[in-house]
This record gives sequence, C-alpha cells and structure tokens, in this order.
Amino acid sequence: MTADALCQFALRLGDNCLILAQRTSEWIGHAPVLEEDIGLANVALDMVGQTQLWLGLAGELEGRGRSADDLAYRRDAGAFRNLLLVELPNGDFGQTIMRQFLFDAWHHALLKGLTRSAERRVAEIAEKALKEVSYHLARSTDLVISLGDGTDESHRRMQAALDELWPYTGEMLTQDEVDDTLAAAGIAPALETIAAEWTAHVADTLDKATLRRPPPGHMHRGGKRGVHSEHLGYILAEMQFLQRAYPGATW
Amino acid sequence: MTADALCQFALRLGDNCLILAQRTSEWIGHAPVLEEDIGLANVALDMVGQTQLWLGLAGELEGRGRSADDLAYRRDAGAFRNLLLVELPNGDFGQTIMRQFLFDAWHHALLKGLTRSAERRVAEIAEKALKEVSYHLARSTDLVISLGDGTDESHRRMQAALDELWPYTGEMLTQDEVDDTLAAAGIAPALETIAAEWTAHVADTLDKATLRRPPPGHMHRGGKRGVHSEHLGYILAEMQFLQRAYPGATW
Amino acid sequence: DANERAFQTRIEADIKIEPKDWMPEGYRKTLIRQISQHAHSEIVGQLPEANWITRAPTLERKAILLAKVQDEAGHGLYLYCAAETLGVSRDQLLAQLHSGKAKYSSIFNYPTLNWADVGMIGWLVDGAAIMNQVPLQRCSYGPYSRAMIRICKEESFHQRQGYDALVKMCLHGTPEQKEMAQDSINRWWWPALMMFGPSDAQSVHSAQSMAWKIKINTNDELRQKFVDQTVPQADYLGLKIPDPDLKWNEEKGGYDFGEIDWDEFYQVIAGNGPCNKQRLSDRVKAWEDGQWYRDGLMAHARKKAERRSAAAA
Amino acid sequence: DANERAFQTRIEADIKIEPKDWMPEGYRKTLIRQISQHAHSEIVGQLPEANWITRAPTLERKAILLAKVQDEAGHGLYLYCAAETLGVSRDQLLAQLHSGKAKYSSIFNYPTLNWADVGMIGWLVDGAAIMNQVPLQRCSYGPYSRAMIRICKEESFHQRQGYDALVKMCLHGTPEQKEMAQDSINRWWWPALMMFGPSDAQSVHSAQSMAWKIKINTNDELRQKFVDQTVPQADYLGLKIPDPDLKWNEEKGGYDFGEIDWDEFYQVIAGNGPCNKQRLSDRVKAWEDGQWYRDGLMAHARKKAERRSAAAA
Repeated sequence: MTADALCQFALRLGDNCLILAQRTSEWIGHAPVLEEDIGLANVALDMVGQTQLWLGLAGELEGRGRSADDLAYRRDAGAFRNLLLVELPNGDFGQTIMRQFLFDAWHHALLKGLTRSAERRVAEIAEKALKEVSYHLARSTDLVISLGDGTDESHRRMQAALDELWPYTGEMLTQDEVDDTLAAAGIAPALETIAAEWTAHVADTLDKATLRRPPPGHMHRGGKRGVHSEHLGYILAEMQFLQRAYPGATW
Repeated sequence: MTADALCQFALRLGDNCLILAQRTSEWIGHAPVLEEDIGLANVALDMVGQTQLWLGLAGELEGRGRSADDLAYRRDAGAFRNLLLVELPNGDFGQTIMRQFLFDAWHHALLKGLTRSAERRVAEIAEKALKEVSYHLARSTDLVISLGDGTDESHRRMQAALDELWPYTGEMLTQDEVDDTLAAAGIAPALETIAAEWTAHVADTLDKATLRRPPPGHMHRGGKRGVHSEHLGYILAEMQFLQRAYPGATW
Repeated sequence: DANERAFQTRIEADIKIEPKDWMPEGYRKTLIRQISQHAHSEIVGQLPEANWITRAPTLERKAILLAKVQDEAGHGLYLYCAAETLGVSRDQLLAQLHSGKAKYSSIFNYPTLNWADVGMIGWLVDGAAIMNQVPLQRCSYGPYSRAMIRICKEESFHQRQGYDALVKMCLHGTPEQKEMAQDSINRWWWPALMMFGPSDAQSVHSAQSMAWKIKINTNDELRQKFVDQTVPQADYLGLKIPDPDLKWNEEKGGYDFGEIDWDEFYQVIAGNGPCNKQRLSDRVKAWEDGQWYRDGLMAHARKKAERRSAAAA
Repeated sequence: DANERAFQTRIEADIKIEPKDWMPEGYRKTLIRQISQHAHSEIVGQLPEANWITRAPTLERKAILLAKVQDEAGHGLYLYCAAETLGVSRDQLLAQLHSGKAKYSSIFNYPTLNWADVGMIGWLVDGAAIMNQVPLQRCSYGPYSRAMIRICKEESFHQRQGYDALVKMCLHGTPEQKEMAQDSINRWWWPALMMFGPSDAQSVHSAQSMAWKIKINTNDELRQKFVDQTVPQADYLGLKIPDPDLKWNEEKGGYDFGEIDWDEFYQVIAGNGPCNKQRLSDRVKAWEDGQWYRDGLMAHARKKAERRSAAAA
C-alpha cells in the first residue's frame, strides 16, 4: 500500500513539474523582457530536470519497466496526477507569475519537508530540487510584490490573477488518502504543516504586494486523482506528438 | 506520371478541405451569433464530407491500401498538400470569413471546371461538391459585402483581413508541374481560367464591399508541395492524437 | 377570475394555448424561464461537445459530431423563437445568460475529458433530456409543444449515435477503449441523474407547473424511468454503474438506487462546478468579441433598406 | 586628421578600442549597427527554436533546447550591453527592431517544420554563425570582442549538440527519421549559405570594416570555409546536400558549389520570406503586451528608492 501511495506521490510531483514546465515554455521568445525569456527558460529547465527525477522514481516503484520518458510521453490525461493549477492556461504574464508564486510557495515548503523523508530516494531528490525551488520562490515572491505594488494597472492585473487562481490553491493543501498514507509512514510531511507555511508566506507576500487575499470559497479538485480540466488533453496532444507518431524512434 | 499527378492533386483538394474544416471547427460554440455557429458547422461538415471523397480517391490512386482516414490521421506535416492559406490561424471572425471567401471563389471555379474532367471519378466528386460549394461561395460573398459595407469597424477589420491574407492567394492560382500535367490530360482545367474567374468575382465582390484590393506583391507558396508554415504541425498534433495514441482501435 | 377559469378549462381539455391567448402572468413568466433555460442549455451545451470536434478520432465521427452540435444550436434557435412569442427578445434572454442571472442545465458544467464522454453525453445526457422532452411534446403552450416535437425527433437520433459510439468502444474495442468508457460513466452517471432536479420533496414550484401542463411528470418519476431504461443498456455495454446501492426491486418493478450527493448538486447550481466559470466566460467572450460583427450586419441591412427606398422614390 | 591616424595606428597594433576612447563617427555607427543586428538576431532567433520546446521528443531534448534558447537570449543581453557602451540604449535599439528599421539575420525568417530542423539549426546555422564569430573574437572593439569570446564558448557547444541530434537521427534512426533529416537539409542548406551575405563583388561596406578590424574575413572566404568544413560532416551523416554543382576541386583544395539564388536572398531581406511578418509581429506583440509589466517593475523600483531615501531622512 505504501509503495503504491509513494508511486502515486512521485507521479504527482513529476507531473506537476512537467505540466508547469510545458505551460511556462509557451512564453519563451514572447516574454515582456529578455530577462524574463531567460528567467522563465531557467525555471522550466529546472522543472524538466525535476520531472526526470520524480517520474524516474515513479517508474522504478511501479515496476513495469516504464522510464520517465515513457511516463511523460505515453500516458493519456486520465493517468496524469498533476494539480489542476498547473494545467490552466497561462493567461497574461501576471497570471503566469501569480501561478508560479502560489505553486512555488507550496512546492518549496513540501520539498523542505521531503528532505527529511524516511524514504532515502525521496530525500535525495528533494535535496537537489530544493536548491532550485528556493531560487524559484525568491524570484516569484519578488515579482508578485513588485507587480502588486507597481502601477495601478500591474496591481489590477495581479489582483485579477490572484482572484482567478485562488480556487485552485486548495487542492495542493488538502490531504487525501495518498497523503495520509505517506505522512503516517514518515515519507512525506503532513499537509497541514505545509498548508500553514504556505498560508503564512502567501499572506506576508500579498501584504507587501498590497494585494487582497480572496475570501474563503469553493476549491476545485481532481487533478491529483486524474480528473482534470479540459485543458490537459490539448497540452498532451502537443507534447507527445513525436513519440506517438514515431514509436520506436530514439532521439 | 499522370496517375502520380492525379494522386497529388486529390491529396491537395482533400487536404484543403480537411485543414479548412479543422480551422473552421475551432469557432463552434464561440461564433458571434447562433446562426454562425450553425453556418460554420454546416460548412465544416460539408468539407469533411469532401475530404472523405478526395482522400478516398487519393488512397485508391496511391495503391498502398491507405484509406481516407489513414491519410488524414497518419501523415506528418511534410506529406500534407494543402494551400498555406487554409492552415493560417483564424484571426478574428472577419479574417475567418475573408479566408473562406478567397478560398470559396477559387474552390467553386475549380470544381466547376472539374465537373468536365476527363477522369470520371474526379467529375463525380466535383459534381457532388459543387452543390455545396456554390452555397458556401454565395454565403461568404454576402458576408464579405455586408461586413465590408457595414460599420467603420467592420470595414476596417475586413480590409485588414484582406491585406493580411492577400499574399496567400497566389498559391492557388499559380500552375505548377502537377497542374500542368493534369491540364494537358484534360483532367483539370488550366489554372489560368480559374484565376481569371477568381479575379473577376473577387474584384466585383470587393467593389460592392467597398474594400480596396491590395497592390500586387510577393506571394507565399509551398503548401502544395509540402513546405508548410509553422502552424500545420500544431493542427495535426491535435487532430491526430487519438489515432496515434490508440493505434489499431476502431471508433 | 373568469379569465383564469377559462384558461384552466382549456388546459384541462388539452387545447393548446397560443401566443395571442390570454394567460396568467405566472404562466407566462414560468414559461419564459423554462423555455429560455432550455435554449441557454442548447447554446452552452455546444461547448463540452465542440471541445472534441477537432480531435474526433475518424472523419466519420468528426462529421457526426459536427452535425450533432449544429442540430443543438438549431434547437437553441427554435427555443429562443418560442420564448420570443411570450413577449421577450432573444437579446434580453442572452443578456440574462451572460450576466449569470439565467440558468442553464448544470450538466454542461462538467468537462469532457476523453472521447468516450462524447458518446456518453449522447447516451446519458441526451437520454435524460429526451426523458424530459418527450412528455413536453404534449405541453399546453403551442409554440413550446411544437418546438419539442421538432427537437425530440433529432434528439433520439443523437442518443442512438452516442450509444453506437459506446457500443463500438465497449463491445468491439480495445481494453484501453473499454477503460476509457468506464472512466467516462464513472464521471457522468451521477451528474446525469442530477439533471432531473431536486427530489420531489424539495421541488418547490412543481405543483403549479403540473396544473398548467408545462410540467408533465415529477422529477423523481422521470429519474426512476431513466434509471430503469438505462441500467440494461449499461449492462449490455458491460459498463459498471458507479452506484453500490443499485439493485433491482422486484416488488416495485424497477431499480433502487443510491442517494444523490445533493451537496455537489447545489454547489454546481451555485456556480462552483468544474466548468461554470469557463462556460460562462466563453459565451460572454463570444458575444463581446462578436459585437462588431452583429453591428456590421445590422448597419449593412439598414443601408440596403435605405438604398431600396431611395431607388423606389 | 591626427585623431584618425592615432586611432588607425591602434587598430593596426591590435590594441583594443574601449568605450572611452576617441573613435570616428563611422566606426561608432557601423559597430552599433553590426552589434545590434547581432543582438536582434539572438532575440528573434529564439522564435524558430522555441517553436519546438513544447514538442521536443524526449525530456532530455526538451532540457537541451531550453538551455540553448536560454543561452541565446543571454547572448542577446551581452550584445545589447556591448552596443550600449557606444552611446545608444537598448530601448532605442528595440524600437528600431520593432519598427522594421533594424535588420536581423535573415536565416530566422525560415520556419522550423520538423524536429530535425532543431538539430539542423544547431549544426548549420550556429555553425555558420561561429564561422563569423570566431574571427570577431579578435575584433578591434573591446566590449564586442569580449562578448564574442563569451558567446563562442557556448555556441560551439550548441553546434555539437545539434550535430549530435542529427547523428542520432541519421546514423541510429529509423527510415522516417532519416527522411526527416534529409527534408530538413533540403530546406536549410541554401539559407545557411546565404547567412554569409552577398558575394564579395556585391558587398558594399566591406573594405572600410576590414580596415577597422570589425570585419576580419570576406563573405566569400567564410562561405567557402563553411562549405569545406560542413560537406564532410554531411557525408558522415549520409545526407545529400541539395546542390548538384557541389564538387571537390583538387586544385583549390576546397569544394566548388552552385550559385546561390540571389533573388530569394534579396526577397527575404526585403521582408518577403516565409516568416518575416510573423517573426516581427511576435516580437512587437511581446513588447506591447509586456508594457504594463515593465512599467510595473519600474514603478516599484521607484517606490522602493523613495522609501529608502525617506527612511534615511
């Protein structure tokens, strides 16, 4: 049971990185300044590396001989385990940065906890990823503050982004059976702890950004168990084309 | 040689219908009025039917056992033979209607010529398609006139659409080796004739629409011989996903 | 009141009420709401299905789906026309839809996530709609009754095609296709049952609507009928309905089934379903982006009319 | 003029010219044009390559391509910085790019149509660029020379990775992959040769640039060197170069090759290439859509500075 839960957990983490890297990559060459073409490429590159680690672990645990690439390129949408948050359309640049921030704040807190995982392979991957994600979080936090407390227009856009994405933040903070099993086994931290850290950092950042935290409300869920939005199918059709069109080819 | 040329020709006609149907379908549920959701679905539906006929013929001529579906779903971009015009992004609704008009004017003239083809199978398909395309042309002609001679804004948008698409109108009117071979064999009309008819109808329509025909200039080419724009690959990735992901399944 | 008594007598005699006839204000208002809600449903309902047109797995399926969505948009047109006979304009009704004031069938707030969902919508969603619409062919208001007759003809055809697509996948398909269909019914079964509305005990306005013959059967009656008709069809497909409490009840001659998650039902109606925001913003965007187009056509129509009068003068 | 003679003496002694040194106006202007054109090329050059990031066929290839595009954007940054030392701002240079006034390397006006194009750009396009850039490491202007040194290091790495991707496809690939690569070289070979510019006979400003040591070799010299270096590489890949006149010339110790289609060359420069409009409109859109972002960051920076002074006061 724990092995199954850990496999699901590794898929979730890997799929988050993969789908977020895909969305982020759509901006390359189209960002507001050259520094952002570079910054986003950097974040996406880190996330592709983390994808390889987590999906590699998932493939090992699954024991069906599937590599990270097999998992990335040969599963259909119902088998993906990423959060709904990361598959949403990019929106404007503000929405992209806000999404990154809300995700980074969770990702960072979670990875910190995972460096203490009772499962050595998880702790090692988390150790590597944490360095990169600490930088991601510092970067996205800065940007949220600068844009929230920038011009009236940048403030308006960041507030709109926050309001739009807020209903997708519950999913990553809400423990389900997989999370329960792993917390009990000391493999992953209890999401309560992560949620508290996330809430504190987000509140502090929004305050500095002069942004208004949305009121409590309905939270969308489903990605962690394979019930996605209508967006994921299109992302995968594009991403997986070459491997599906040329099965057996190596690149 | 003639059989090869005819196969290429059938692919061209089928691919035009397929890719234009794909682009048109993107509007369903998002059109400016309900009547247009219906109208566009109708045009797309006709074009899918014509796709089946032309690609079916191409498959027969090719003699490799490929069905219309095999050709539609299993070729990569370099093997497609559609005009560049039909793979361009939809743009706003005005650009979509203008594209349809510029294409219909050619398609109608060509199909009329093809009803007299020395090749019976071609004449039969053209006969069926001509009924539908006469309606398409009447519809798109009307819309170009109404929108061109509508409000200042609708006029502006139609003019911008015309200016944007004009460099893509040369390809369908310019005879290449395949067209030469078929004209010589009496299978297809000389494109000169089609070009004359197209030019006359377009000039008349633009005049009524109070739109300004763009000056002569460089014409983009390549689609008819498989050198496409960067857009086609994305269209195919989306369109072909299910067949590529589930080879051997019947639907 | 004499008018009301005469009106009710006509209803009971199954004589159609037509636009020019006197009708109670409540009857008119209820009908406007019911017909326009149905029309809005056809419009918004294009979206989950149109979502799979570009990815239809064969040319034939693409054509079938295009034809289906086209039909549904057409149904929307008939229904707006029927509603307009009651003294309201289509633009007014659309404004209510776009402002979030008017409702549409909640089922369309769920996402279509795989190709089996397309067949599933034909089979279950159109199936549930038909269950509701067939009796309405006999409803008291003439224009609505006639619209229902036209729609029912096409809707049964859609249901059969949806079911046929699932037969292909379930009885002649690969293991992956069967899994896809099972995943699909796991997600669509309960929302389909929710299409029949709250249980009769919770259903506020039913009595009056039934007296006016604009509602023919109760929610629970239709829901039961739907379950009884559909379970054998699911068995034929080899699909397991995601209801552990589903059981044949010999005594009542029908199926017992589990309790609907009414919390989910009310959340989705309240705007918290997976796709509510997206569906509405897609429709609003289509409308707003299309303003110039509608204005252009109207301006041209005016110019043509002016030229004609000028020519005649 | 004494200044000019002193300047030319430094050039000939291979002493770097630095920003604070006196320089002829022509030298400054030519350098600004040359360096900014190079910078613009890196920026616009992101587009054909970024076009395949989301569709890269493995996670590893996706990572490699992301790193490459990131490097190229970085090169753009170094080059804008080098240009700014000559008294022009990045914003001014971008305005020239966006207005269509400034040029960028024409090669980027061609579309990337299959995955082999990505490797092909690394091999041929970066290969041609390196041919040009390596000598420029010794150019007379300090900041430009140092930028070239940094860029050349990374560019050779990119070229090797591009070639490696093609080795994979051509020597270890399926028949379809080999066809893909052959199709790719059929489309990119001649445009790559065009990267070296017009023939020396048609090349207007070369003499002065060479005297100033901001151009080290002639167009034809570099083009010949490129062909001689690349043909064996193509042979190794088993790819046929689309030039029926390509032939080893024993006497000159290099390859004879066919005449470039100068009409296509000038058409593309004039704006009529397959992607000119799209590339420019993509860059303009990115700039315009991003105005609020840049304004927001600037406003925040100002606020921060004001708060700091206020706190210090």
